[in-house]
Amino acid sequence: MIDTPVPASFLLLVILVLPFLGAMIASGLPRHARTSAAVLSWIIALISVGCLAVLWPRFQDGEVLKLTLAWLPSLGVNLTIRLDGLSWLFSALILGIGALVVLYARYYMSPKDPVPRFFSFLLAFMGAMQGVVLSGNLIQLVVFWELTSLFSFLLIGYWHQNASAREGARMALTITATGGVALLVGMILIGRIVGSYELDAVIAARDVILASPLYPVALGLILIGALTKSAQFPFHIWLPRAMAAPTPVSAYLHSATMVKAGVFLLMRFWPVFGETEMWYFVVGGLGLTTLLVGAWCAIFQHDLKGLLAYSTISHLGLICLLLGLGSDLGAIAAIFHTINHATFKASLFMAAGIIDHEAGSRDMRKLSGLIRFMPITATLAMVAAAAMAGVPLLNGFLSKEMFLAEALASTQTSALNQALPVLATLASAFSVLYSLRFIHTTFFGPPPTELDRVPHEPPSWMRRPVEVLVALCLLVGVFPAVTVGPFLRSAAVTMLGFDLPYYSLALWHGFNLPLLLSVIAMAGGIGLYVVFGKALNANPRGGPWGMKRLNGGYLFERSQVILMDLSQWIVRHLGAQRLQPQLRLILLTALLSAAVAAAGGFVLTWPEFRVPQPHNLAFAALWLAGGSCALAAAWQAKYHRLAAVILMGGAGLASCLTFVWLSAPDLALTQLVVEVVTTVLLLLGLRWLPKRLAEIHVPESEQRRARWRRRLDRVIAICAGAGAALIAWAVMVRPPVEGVSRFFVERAYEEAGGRNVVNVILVDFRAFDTFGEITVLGVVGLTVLALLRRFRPASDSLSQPMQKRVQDASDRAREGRSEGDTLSDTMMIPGVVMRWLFPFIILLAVHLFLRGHDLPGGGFAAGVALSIAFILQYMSSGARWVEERLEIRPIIWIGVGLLIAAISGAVGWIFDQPFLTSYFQYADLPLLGRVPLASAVLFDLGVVVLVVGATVLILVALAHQSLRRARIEEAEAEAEAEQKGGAQ
Amino acid sequence: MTDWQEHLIIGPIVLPMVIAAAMLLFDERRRLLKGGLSLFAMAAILAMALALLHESATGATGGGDTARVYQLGDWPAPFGIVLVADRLSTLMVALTSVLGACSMIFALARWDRAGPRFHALFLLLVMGVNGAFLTGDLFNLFVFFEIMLAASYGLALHGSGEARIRAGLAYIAVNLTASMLFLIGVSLIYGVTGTLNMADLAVRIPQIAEADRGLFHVGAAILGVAFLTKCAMWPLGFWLTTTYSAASAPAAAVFAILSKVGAYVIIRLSFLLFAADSGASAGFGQLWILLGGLATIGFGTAGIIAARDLSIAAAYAVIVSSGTVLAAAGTGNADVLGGAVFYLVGSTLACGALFMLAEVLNRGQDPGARSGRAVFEDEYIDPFDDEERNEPGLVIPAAVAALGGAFLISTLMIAGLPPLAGFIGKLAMMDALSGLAGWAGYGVIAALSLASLGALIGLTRLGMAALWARDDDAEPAVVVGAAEGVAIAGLLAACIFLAIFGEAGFAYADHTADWLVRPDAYVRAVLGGGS
Amino acid sequence: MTGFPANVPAWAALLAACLVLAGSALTFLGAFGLVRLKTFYERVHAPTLGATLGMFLILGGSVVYFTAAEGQFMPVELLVAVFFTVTTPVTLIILARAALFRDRTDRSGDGVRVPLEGECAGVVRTPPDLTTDPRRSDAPQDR
Amino acid sequence: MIRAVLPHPILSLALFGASLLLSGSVAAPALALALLMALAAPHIMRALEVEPVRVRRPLTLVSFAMVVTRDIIRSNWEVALVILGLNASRENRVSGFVHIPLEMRDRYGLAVLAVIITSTPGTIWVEYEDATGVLLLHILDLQAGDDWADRIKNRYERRLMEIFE
Amino acid sequence: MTQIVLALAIGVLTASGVWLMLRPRTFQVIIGLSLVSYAVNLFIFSMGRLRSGAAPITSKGAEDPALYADPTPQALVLTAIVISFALTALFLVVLLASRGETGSDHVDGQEAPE
Amino acid sequence: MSGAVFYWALVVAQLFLAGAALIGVWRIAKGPRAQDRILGLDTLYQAGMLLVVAFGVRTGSHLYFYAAVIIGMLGFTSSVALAKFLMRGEVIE
Ligand code: NA
Ligand code: NA
Repeated sequence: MIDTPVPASFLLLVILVLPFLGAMIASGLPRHARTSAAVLSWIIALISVGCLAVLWPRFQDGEVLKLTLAWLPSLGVNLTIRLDGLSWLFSALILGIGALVVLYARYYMSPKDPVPRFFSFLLAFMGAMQGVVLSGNLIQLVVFWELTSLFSFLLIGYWHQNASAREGARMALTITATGGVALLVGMILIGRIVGSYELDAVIAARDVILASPLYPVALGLILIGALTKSAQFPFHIWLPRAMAAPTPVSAYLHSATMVKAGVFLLMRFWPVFGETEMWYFVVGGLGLTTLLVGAWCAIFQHDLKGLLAYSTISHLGLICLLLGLGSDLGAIAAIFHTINHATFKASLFMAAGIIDHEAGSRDMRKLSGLIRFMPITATLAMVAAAAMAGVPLLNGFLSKEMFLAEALASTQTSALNQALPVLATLASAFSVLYSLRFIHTTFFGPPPTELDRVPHEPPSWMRRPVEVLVALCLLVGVFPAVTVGPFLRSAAVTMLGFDLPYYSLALWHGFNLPLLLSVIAMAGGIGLYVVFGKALNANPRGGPWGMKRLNGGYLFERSQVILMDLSQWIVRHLGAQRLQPQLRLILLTALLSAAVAAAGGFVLTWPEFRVPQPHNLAFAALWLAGGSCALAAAWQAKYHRLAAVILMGGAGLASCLTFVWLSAPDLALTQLVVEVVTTVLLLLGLRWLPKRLAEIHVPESEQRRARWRRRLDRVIAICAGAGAALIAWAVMVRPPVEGVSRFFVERAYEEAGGRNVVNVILVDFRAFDTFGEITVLGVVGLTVLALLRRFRPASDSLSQPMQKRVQDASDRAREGRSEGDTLSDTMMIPGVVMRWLFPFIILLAVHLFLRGHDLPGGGFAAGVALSIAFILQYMSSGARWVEERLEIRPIIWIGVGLLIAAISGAVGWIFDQPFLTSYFQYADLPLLGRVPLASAVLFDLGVVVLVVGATVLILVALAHQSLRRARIEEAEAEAEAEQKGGAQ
Repeated sequence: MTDWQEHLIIGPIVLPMVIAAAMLLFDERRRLLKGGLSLFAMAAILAMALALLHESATGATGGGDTARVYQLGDWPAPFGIVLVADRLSTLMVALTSVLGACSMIFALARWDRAGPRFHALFLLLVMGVNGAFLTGDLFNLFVFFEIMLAASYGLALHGSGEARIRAGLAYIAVNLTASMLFLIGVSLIYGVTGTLNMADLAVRIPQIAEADRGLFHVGAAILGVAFLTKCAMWPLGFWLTTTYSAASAPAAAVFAILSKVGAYVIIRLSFLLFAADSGASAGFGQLWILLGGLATIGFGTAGIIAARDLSIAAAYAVIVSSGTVLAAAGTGNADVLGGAVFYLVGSTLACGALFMLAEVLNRGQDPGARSGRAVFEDEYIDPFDDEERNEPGLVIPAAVAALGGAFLISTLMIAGLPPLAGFIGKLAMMDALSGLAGWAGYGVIAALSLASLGALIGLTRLGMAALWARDDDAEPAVVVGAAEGVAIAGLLAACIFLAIFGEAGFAYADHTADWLVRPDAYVRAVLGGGS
Repeated sequence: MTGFPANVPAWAALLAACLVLAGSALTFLGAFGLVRLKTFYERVHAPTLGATLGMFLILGGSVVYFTAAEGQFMPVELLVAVFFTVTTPVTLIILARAALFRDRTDRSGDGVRVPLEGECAGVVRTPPDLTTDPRRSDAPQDR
Repeated sequence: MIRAVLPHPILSLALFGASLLLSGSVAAPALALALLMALAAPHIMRALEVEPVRVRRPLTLVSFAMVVTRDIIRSNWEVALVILGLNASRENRVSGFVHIPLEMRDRYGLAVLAVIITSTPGTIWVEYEDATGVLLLHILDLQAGDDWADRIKNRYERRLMEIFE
Repeated sequence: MTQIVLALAIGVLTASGVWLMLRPRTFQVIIGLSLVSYAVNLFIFSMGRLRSGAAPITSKGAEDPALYADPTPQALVLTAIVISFALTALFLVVLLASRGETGSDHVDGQEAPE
Repeated sequence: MSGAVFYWALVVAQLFLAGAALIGVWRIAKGPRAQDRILGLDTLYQAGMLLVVAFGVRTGSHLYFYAAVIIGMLGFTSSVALAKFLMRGEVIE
């Protein structure tokens, strides 16, 4: 191995990158630019071939060219373009056949198709293939490997308006991508064993790999990758379905290139695994099975492309079998057959495509006697088919001879080996049979009757690629050593090293056993066709005899359906759509995880018993009341919503008093005002909830289930309660820990200028929490507003409340009263009181706010108190009345509040201090004396403003719904009246 | 280091808040102004985030071996609240800004008109997310979680409609429950340790009296359940699918980051608090996170396969992504974590893009939706009821092809298939996992592989249904607004960028993981008194 | 915690304690009326004991105690007294009116014959035997 | 002029006192705040279009307050007895509604009356019709011979009318 | 004694609240959430241990932390109160909207299927 | 001695007030009609406020007094809202 000189690196880069570049350019071409896309692709393929040819002289001596571009060096993953004999050969196949396919496709594709896209995909695929064979890094190989799957998916699905194309594409992608993922894991394991993903290192580390316990797994995964790609049994099923692709794609991907990627991979790893037992049994065994199954199935196809597809499967099986044998000569034969298969199969596909194109059908039952209409094509096809059948003077014959020789050579060890010659001959006979059938039914016999048009020869340029390929078949078949010898040798050297075993590339090896088997196979094939030909052509049910159950498409669909059903089952039964089970699960998980955590070291410390102090009895009595409220609320909430609201308020009051009792005056104040607002809020909401209707009918079975659920919920509730109580108790009876609070208490007055430590924490030490908290409030205000703008009440809450309607009606009915009098009479006295309270509540709020820093109070309590003052006005006088007099724009309040808080926080920046740094000072003011001035108070002011805005917004927005309803009703009534008026 | 750089860290939190607050002073008619302000805000946040990211990758904080600490109110940790910009948090902030900026651009095409105060809610959501990533204080984390959730409630319900409200109700109920658990957990931890600062906690945990450790663990477990609910671990995360798939596209897209906040906290806390040297608490809960992560991957994958709709599949993709990160974190291995961090970034962007694509494609399937009005037929009031507006500029030519490409990229990202960033992340994780002893490594590898396949199968099916014609020659008709195209392209460009500069990105992620498993440096940075 | 600080004179402390105790007892008695009295219209009178004299006594105790303790007459309790006195009737007035309305629309109501709208018949008496039917559960229009 | 600065002088006075009480101090800052509030807060009442209270006979107010206090204390005693079942008419105690036509129309006067009646144990203001001026009371213990209309009108309404009208 | 009473209070509030949260009617859920948030507030508060008559309001020169109840949990509770109030309001509005849109006050917007 | 009398008097007073609160709760839970429940709540608030005052006297601290002020001034809001809801079916019209 030598460092690659610059020009060579450049060429390497070109052959990898150019196709992708072309793909990008092609994708940008206009939809109907058929010719320019083809020319572009053609140029790209030719340039690449040229580069490859320039590099050829270097590989005669087994040289390896490498160009490493760093991609993910820390993962050991690089872009290593590595060109050796084997990859040169494959690359040549890819580019060469690619060039021919491009030419062919130019004529094959309809002008109606978006052809540039086709060429774009084709070029991208070509690049991906190049990437696979040029990979010097295992992960890089996987990357391009998956890209080939991807682009083949796009190519198969090119005519996505056909269901078969869609399904074929999906199947191919599913199977080959699955293989790709397996391959990735396999490569990662190899990389783990070897310590490197570089191909050279891996091949050099053969012994290390084989000694590793991971090796069977790694090999298995890699083989899954290889075997899926090269359509080996039982993964072969995707290939026939992929025939829905345009024929150039089939010719290219499904005969010459993509399926050969699997073969290539096997060859790549052959030096490492080639002689292991597992390799032998898996690759050899599956290869043999595929060889036979593919051939057997091919016999029964009526679709030309189907026949070719199964034949391809069979030939790939043959190549795998050769590789699986583990012998050097087998490997050489495999390489040789790879080349040969590519040439004859590509030409056959193209021929089939021509027939399809010009005769309008690929169904062998409809086709007949085409030799009269397209003699040149027929000739070409016949030659290629003969090569496929292994007729002498054609390339297929040579590699088949090598195969038969290998089959005979390894008959010593196992039963498989002993059966090998027989099975090999049988498979050869089958291949003769289907080749013969292909030719005979298509080109011979009476002229076709069931075709829509008269077949004719294609445009000559469309035939050109076929001609080239068929010529190659002939040339190789006649002059193997001259034409293919050097390439084969350099590839074999890559796999086997320089001490190659003797092999002869000659047309004639004398009379020997392989030749005899060959003759038997030939005779057998012809004989079988003579005997069964009619039955095969007629076979009304289609499909291979005895393999009905192995219908690939059916199996795949089944597997997809099963996968779908399984997934749906999982989603349905291991998931939950409804809220209650979700909450149940969360609570259960929390309980269980807490229990598990506790089990690992939860120590209950029992405090020493102390006689309860008498005054605590009152506390106990208080909670007797509070607890009863909670339980009663739980009891009543379903049918007596109002009672539940009241009871909830009771429990809240008990919490407030607890805060008083246990040294938390700020909490008591805040909770109290919040309690009030919450009650009003819930009542505003209650307006829009239905009166409890008659019992919802619940069937018996559901009732039983519901009973069980209730039981479970009761258990969860009790466990949650018990757990919370236990934990709280366990902490409360422990001595306090020395935490951060000491700092707060010690510094509150000296450094933050406030005596109320809780408030100082809120507006200074941890002001950022408060900053966030008011934002939450603001956000909720906005959300509520947004929701209520679109609020659509339920139909049964649409109308005015019963009370209103009855009272208004009675007002209307009674002499001397007008609508609304009941309301105004009722609210007259309360209104006076509530209005006069307004300034006093403002006063209270101002005090709460100002004293907050030193005494219980603070911005939040002040803000809520202030909003209660507004709410009282709304309650006593109605929304319209208030809003005619006070301009309340809560959203602005929210914005201003947030801005004040932010600005007070940003003051710190001026002094290059962090956000929310506060300043305080005792200022001597005239008349007032020493007054503490803390900038945190400004922050608290922001809190007040925001809280007022958000609270009022939430409550008023809800309250306005009634007004809006009333307005809508008025409008509707008006419209109705108008309509009536119009009608009369 | 200049002065303004000192304060840079607070920018991603305060700036969106201030601009959102300023927006409230203008009414909804000042649409252009608000759109412009939003764009400006997102651009500025992005710039700040990138500056922070650059700094933690290279610059002033010593090549990322320490963190920038910002003591709010100038009170020292652990007493005051600190913001900590370390490798992980800055990365997450940068991710948020990219995703947020693209979602905002997407919304500008039309969604910002589907309900009031969209821009303010959106910016406040960004504020909450950034705060949650940057804070170094457990209770402050709660506060930012709440900001984020409160805004997300608003955005989830943005545009109204029955499906959204139904899903929103469950979403709120579940998250309120989780928030209660959060509070219980945090306060219990405070009750046992006396501190709320994360770094200080890390110092105190080894010293917890053995008699108290059980209580501490109970607190940690409850807290963990809260976070795991928010990052949608199975069986706690069923809310996610309904909510995200029902949400309007830009909201859902930006929500892709929300569940990651939970995952972020799990990573942050489990590596900070339960590191190897945290005494009897070392490795606490790790096994459960691992198992939960695996279950989540499995469930999410099944969900993608079973999904009937692209946006549902995208939601399940978010779940899979969460599960993957959790499982990786559950292994406790730095290399796996490095891969997971990289994966997290890519998959979040891709999920965001998928939500946008889902909306565009669903719209395309509905012939009546071309004008963009039929989407809201069920509305009480047409959200776009104001003056007729012209689609801004051009309709992208060959929209279907472009969307197909975009869809392909998203699929590859989410499935973690080559050659994009999703693959790099998975590769890095698998590479590291293959070196782990025990079943965990192979278990996670298997799960990741199956998840890839499941995502591929599921998304391919849905993508084919949406993008490939059905039995007639007509291509499916899709209209993409310019802003929408730009947004999707932006996200996907970021994905491609991540793949091309994978090494730099991965190196960053890997160093981040190394930094995370050495919590002493973090502790020193925070308690040692700033940078 | 079982006494009062030394700076408070004993007489003040004891006076305060007595006032508070008396007020509490009266308040309890008022609440007890909720148990003893049979109809809503009777019960609605009961809490006024606590709202008036009970409250005055307790607040008075507080004034006495804190004036003695702080050496300064600053009866902030006065504020509570005033506001509570003013606000309690507001609730009761609306509540009684609401009850009246409900009993008018749903005659079976509380078993009390309530004067109808516009009916101005001087005195409407409710003899004690016409009290609540204990079997009657919550009215249907309760939410 | 005074109107403009002090639209509600009584309110201002009350606010001043209340503010001092809330401050718990008569130091300069507390006085300043009280003054500020007393001057500023009443303006909101202007916005609410509230008529100022005018008390014509402050002395009557004082005597009236004493009457009310006495009534309340007495009623407390009576109602306590009723609750304990110790009242004179315990066997055939009758409660019921009483209609009383009122002449007073002043809002503030009526409000004070309502508060007094309701605060007095044993009586409650139930319904008042502004159009007719008829008040409906509920009385806990309707003893024979008691003329409630007379009691309300003479003891309270008359004096209130003197004060407010 | 105080500890036991408060622990039981927390337990009863939690149990009642949790029970209601698991009920199918939206209104039950909102009451349940409120009860649980009371419980949580008390729980947070209790984490600072219990002190009576020791409000953390310092007077000059007496800044010994041992004299005062732990102020930190109190500050946390204040924040929690505000946030839970806000979210209760939000939940209420959403449940109203849900009832309006779906016509049902079931938490799932429709009765359980059979 | 006088200390003990003071203490016990206030303990008993608090028990009275707690008892009043308990009765209020009983009335809330029992009903039978909504107006009774609201009355119960009113009683409960009243007892709560007085309990705060009594607690202040017992502990000699005026710090909690604002709680009483707030109940006194604002506590009626919720019961007024409830009562208005009964009367009109709507709190704010
Ligand atoms: Na969606
Ligand atoms: Na009364």
